Amino acid sequence: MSSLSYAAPTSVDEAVKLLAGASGLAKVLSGGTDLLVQMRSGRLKPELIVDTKKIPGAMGARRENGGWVIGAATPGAVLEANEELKAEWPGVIEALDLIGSTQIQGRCTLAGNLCNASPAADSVPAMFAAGAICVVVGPNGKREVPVEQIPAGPGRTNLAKGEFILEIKLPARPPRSGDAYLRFIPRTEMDIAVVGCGVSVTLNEQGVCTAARVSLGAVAPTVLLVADAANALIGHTLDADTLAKLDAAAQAACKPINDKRGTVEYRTKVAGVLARRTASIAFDRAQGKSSGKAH
Amino acid sequence: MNYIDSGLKVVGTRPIRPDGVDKVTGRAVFAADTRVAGMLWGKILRSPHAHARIVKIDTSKAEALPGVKSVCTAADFPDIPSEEAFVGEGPMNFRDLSLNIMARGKALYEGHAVAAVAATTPAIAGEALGLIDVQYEVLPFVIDVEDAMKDGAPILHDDMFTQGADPKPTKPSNIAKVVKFKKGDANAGFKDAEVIVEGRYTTKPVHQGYIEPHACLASYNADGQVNIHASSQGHFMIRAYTAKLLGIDMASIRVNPAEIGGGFGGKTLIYLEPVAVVLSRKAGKPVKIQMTREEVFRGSGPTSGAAIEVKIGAKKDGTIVAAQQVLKFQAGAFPGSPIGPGCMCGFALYDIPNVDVLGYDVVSNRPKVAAYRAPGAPITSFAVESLLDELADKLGIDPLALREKNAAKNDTKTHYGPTHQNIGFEAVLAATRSHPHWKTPVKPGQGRGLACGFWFNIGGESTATVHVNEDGSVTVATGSPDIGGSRASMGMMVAEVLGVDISRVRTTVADTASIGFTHLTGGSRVTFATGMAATQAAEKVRDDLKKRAAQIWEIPVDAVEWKDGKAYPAGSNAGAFEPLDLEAIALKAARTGGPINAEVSVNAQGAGAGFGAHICDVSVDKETGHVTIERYTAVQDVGKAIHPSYVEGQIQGGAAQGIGWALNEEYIYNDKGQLENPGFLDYRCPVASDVPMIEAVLVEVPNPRHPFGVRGVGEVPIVPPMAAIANAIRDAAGVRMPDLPMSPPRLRAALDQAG
Amino acid sequence: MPKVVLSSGSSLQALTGGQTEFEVEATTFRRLVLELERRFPGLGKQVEEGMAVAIDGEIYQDAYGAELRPGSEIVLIPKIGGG
Amino acid sequence: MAKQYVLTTINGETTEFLCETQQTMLDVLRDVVGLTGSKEGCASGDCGACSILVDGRLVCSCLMLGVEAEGKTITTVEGIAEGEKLHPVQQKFLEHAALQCGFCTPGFIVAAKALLDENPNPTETEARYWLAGNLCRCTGYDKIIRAVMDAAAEMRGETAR
Repeated sequence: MSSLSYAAPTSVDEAVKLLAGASGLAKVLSGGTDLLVQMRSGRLKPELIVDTKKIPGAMGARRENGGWVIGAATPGAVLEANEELKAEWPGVIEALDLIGSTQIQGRCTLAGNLCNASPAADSVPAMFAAGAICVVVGPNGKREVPVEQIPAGPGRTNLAKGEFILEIKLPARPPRSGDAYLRFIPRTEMDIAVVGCGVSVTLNEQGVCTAARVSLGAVAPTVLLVADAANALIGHTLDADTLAKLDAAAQAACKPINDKRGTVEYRTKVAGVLARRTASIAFDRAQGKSSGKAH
Repeated sequence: MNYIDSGLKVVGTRPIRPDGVDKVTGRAVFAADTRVAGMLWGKILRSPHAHARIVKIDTSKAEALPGVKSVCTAADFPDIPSEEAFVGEGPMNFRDLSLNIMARGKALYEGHAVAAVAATTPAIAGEALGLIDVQYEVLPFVIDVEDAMKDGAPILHDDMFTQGADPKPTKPSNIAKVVKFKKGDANAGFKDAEVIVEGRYTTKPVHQGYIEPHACLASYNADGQVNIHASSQGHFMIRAYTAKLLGIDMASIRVNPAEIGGGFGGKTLIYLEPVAVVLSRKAGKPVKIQMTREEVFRGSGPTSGAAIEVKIGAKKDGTIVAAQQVLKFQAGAFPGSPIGPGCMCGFALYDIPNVDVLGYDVVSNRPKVAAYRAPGAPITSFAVESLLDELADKLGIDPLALREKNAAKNDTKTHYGPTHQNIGFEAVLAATRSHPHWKTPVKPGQGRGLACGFWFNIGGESTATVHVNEDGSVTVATGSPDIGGSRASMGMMVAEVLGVDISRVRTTVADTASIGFTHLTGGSRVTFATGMAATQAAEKVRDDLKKRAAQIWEIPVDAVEWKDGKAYPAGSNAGAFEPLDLEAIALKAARTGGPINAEVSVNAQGAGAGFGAHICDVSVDKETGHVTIERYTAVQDVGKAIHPSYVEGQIQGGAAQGIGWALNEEYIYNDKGQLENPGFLDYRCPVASDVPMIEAVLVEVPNPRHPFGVRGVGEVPIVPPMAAIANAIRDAAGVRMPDLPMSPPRLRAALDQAG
Repeated sequence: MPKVVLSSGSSLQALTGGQTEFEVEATTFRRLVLELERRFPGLGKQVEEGMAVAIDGEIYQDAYGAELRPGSEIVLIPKIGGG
Repeated sequence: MAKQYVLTTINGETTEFLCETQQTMLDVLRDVVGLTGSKEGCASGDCGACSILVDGRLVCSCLMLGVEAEGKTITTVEGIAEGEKLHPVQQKFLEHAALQCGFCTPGFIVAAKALLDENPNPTETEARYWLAGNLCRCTGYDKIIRAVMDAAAEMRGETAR
């Protein structure tokens, strides 16, 4: 019987020592909403589980020089209730809030969603678009990594042995900025995204886009940051021509597979549709117009 | 005695069900909730291959694992000759049932049970499964029904020859049976038709989706007595099938009915009980087996996937003169798809002079098909009701008018033989036409669809007892598992007959040793058949109460009258004595002859057929193909609603299952014939935010063959939804979707094609 | 004489040499089944174990005692289960 | 394999148990502590029949390890009523016949209580999206939503809308 042990360290160092020192497979547990499913189905047989929820800094969200620092073990339901954070980063919080159900929201975390490294993760395209930064701790201390460098492929990350994410930082927002996340699912809840799209933009007074990041989920082995799609927005207002170019750029970036959730052709087309719809919500929000809550 | 239209006091009201508090407080005991001392945990090893010969099974390493107490394979089960006996649900072939519960020589589908272990903890049992070495010779497989019919398709059963084929076949085939139904002359009818419409429709296998996985706890005692605690739609069925498969006397098997967490037909047969009994016998300890959700999807029967061609000919005024159907139903690993009802139900709603229906029952490498709510009817009606929508469109007639013009009435002869009696289809259509939903114009951007449905509803054997307790309260017991509130309706019928308040009547479900045989809960039969037994038992008790009063008052029994729960002296003795209620009579029970109770068994005949019509408004997101159900109304003839809330609940639940079947439910296989979505994440049942309120409209055309006018209600509501939604999509987006499910990728592709 | 109609077509026709309608002298369902077995060996057994019967339009799943009037029309149909 | 000692509070009672690391909170509740009200419908967080409250927050007990219960306050369906006095949600589920087989009911009762604790006046849509994690196959959700809205109205002191 493979034995499985559990530890709930109360300091970063203790956690790192446990993870780095583990002989067999060691996994971090914050929400556990992916980890426990994979353990139950036998896909993952860890020998050590390190619960990060008791590590100072892993829980809660605080402001820091204009941006936000979010503890990696903070459940979605806690962030969803943070009106200030939600007002500033509606896209990121809506993306996290779309994961699973209310029950899942009671546990799931941004870092868990990111490190599970599913190409269809909901919060990850929104974090890519937001330009989030991950505070990674490990045997050689603390380092800050742009979120898009974390996923390496389906189920794989670029974190080294003994490393885990302690916090996720959302940068300060220049005025007239807005972000949004939409996904397509066959039902209205409880599904994994067939396609996901995160858009974050900053506009000038005339409503012309001066900065943009566009990200797509479930259309490639990892979540994609689509430069061409961003370039289609920069320097433009959201007129019909820009929308058409955005749609085309999004479709061109898609390298999806046929699987139980969607076909190549369908995912590609819907990627274009979602890019347009997400961008228009982001533009509205950047101009202070409240835009429909994504369900 | 007949109570139709006789000023009812209890029947028709909405009391709280007797088992309700336990269910909202978590105290109700379902199959997996029981533990006994010394209990072992059983787990089943299932074939990873869709089709494979089992060359050798080596269980030695598993048996050696500390904590493993017993292991079993097909060798531990009697090899039953191909004997077909009808016990319980449908013509169940006991050889097939035994082979389905434990594969012998050949694994016929991915998930097919090949061995089982019992150990002291679930973890040890799980590990032991990994130590069982099964040598397979993987064979080519076939899943799709039409592929399975082709020459050269991999043959599942070398000894199976098509039954009912002309001339008698010489080669084994995957086609188990051919069924034909004829009325009049279809060819002549089509020549007479002024308009002909045709269509090919396909449906995918879908699962009943009950939230409670199958579970049981069995113990085989030293003296050969067997105790089973399990949830099912029929504990008498469990006893009969387990006795048959293991060669044990039914008297030696006692099955205690746990609360059942949903069945919808999927728990009208057994998967685990014989395995648990064998493991218990070999280990000398009770064994509990509990399927995981993945096992439920890989190892238990869905309803058939199907391919249907249908043709309808009509006059310009909408009168249908000819109808033809060819149905191919997937039966899974063993024969037994619902091809019979599938052939019968499609045109049963209409008065058509010339009908020709041909049906095929076809095996393929998928789990053995099990019943699913009006088995076969939703599939055939999806095709017929979709094509009728095309016909109405072609003729420029309103779809409801087309149904009204051709609706079956009393004395309409069906194409499968019987003549409709006491049916309420016209009343349903009238109620539909006058309903606000039908009368309000469709909102801009939305589409509206109409479809109708039929189901026979069955009667059959039931037993009920009524006991008057010493304090005058009443205990009712029946042999019918209560899935949707039938304990409430049983108690209400008894309370009505005895004239007492429902709060003084408690109903329970008795185990197989405590009540007479009762056929399983299915076919929408319980309120009809078991209700009939309970009503007759209450009448016997009422007569006994009058006899006791007569004795107390020393007057002839026919001089006693029963009214509003009391005995009254009547005729010349009127007013001579104070009336006696149950409590007063029960007090004297010992002196007047002993306990007051009655047990009645019936084989209920005259089950009234049920008809329904559903109206559905949808909106379609044309860029993603996503369908939103905006409004849903289900009109149905329910005969007499004993407890209206639970009748409405059956209609709402059946409609929601139909919505899931229409939009997103399907099995997805990989290229090795293995299921890729064996879980509630990717097998997409509707969630609360997917559906609006579902308005259930109860039309009451009493069934005279039941004391309260009851007809079955549980199965009709799942028949209309798929076509109602398909017709609404055509109205909203202009595309006809002939293949289920009408999921977003399929709808978007159809919209792109339509340009 | 009550008239028997085979509606589930071909699978039973094999036993009746292709006949789908014929008359049988019987006053109860029990007597009818015995008569069918006598005249078409195998048919009675098949009806007994796996068929339901519609007598003048009403479906009887398994009633020996059901009476048959001289003008009765009896239709043999597959037994109907439920879900 | 060494079991871990856990001290927690379940339905207001101080409770201690031993469990193996891989046992989920659902396994512990049902097989160790003996509270079988929470049900296993899928063990993958997709059906909600195992819903419980942990420190007042709604979670699936099948997606939480038993060892994580240390020092927490757990509420299961068995703890929703106060003695024999049913919670309004429980009472309304009975009055509205918002259950048929009753297997999903424990999960819905806990989830609905959590909803009304957080949002005393939910719209139908808010209630449906909050409860989307609780699968029901019998009722089609209609009467469940009506029962939840009616309970909300009663708890706000209004008669049913």
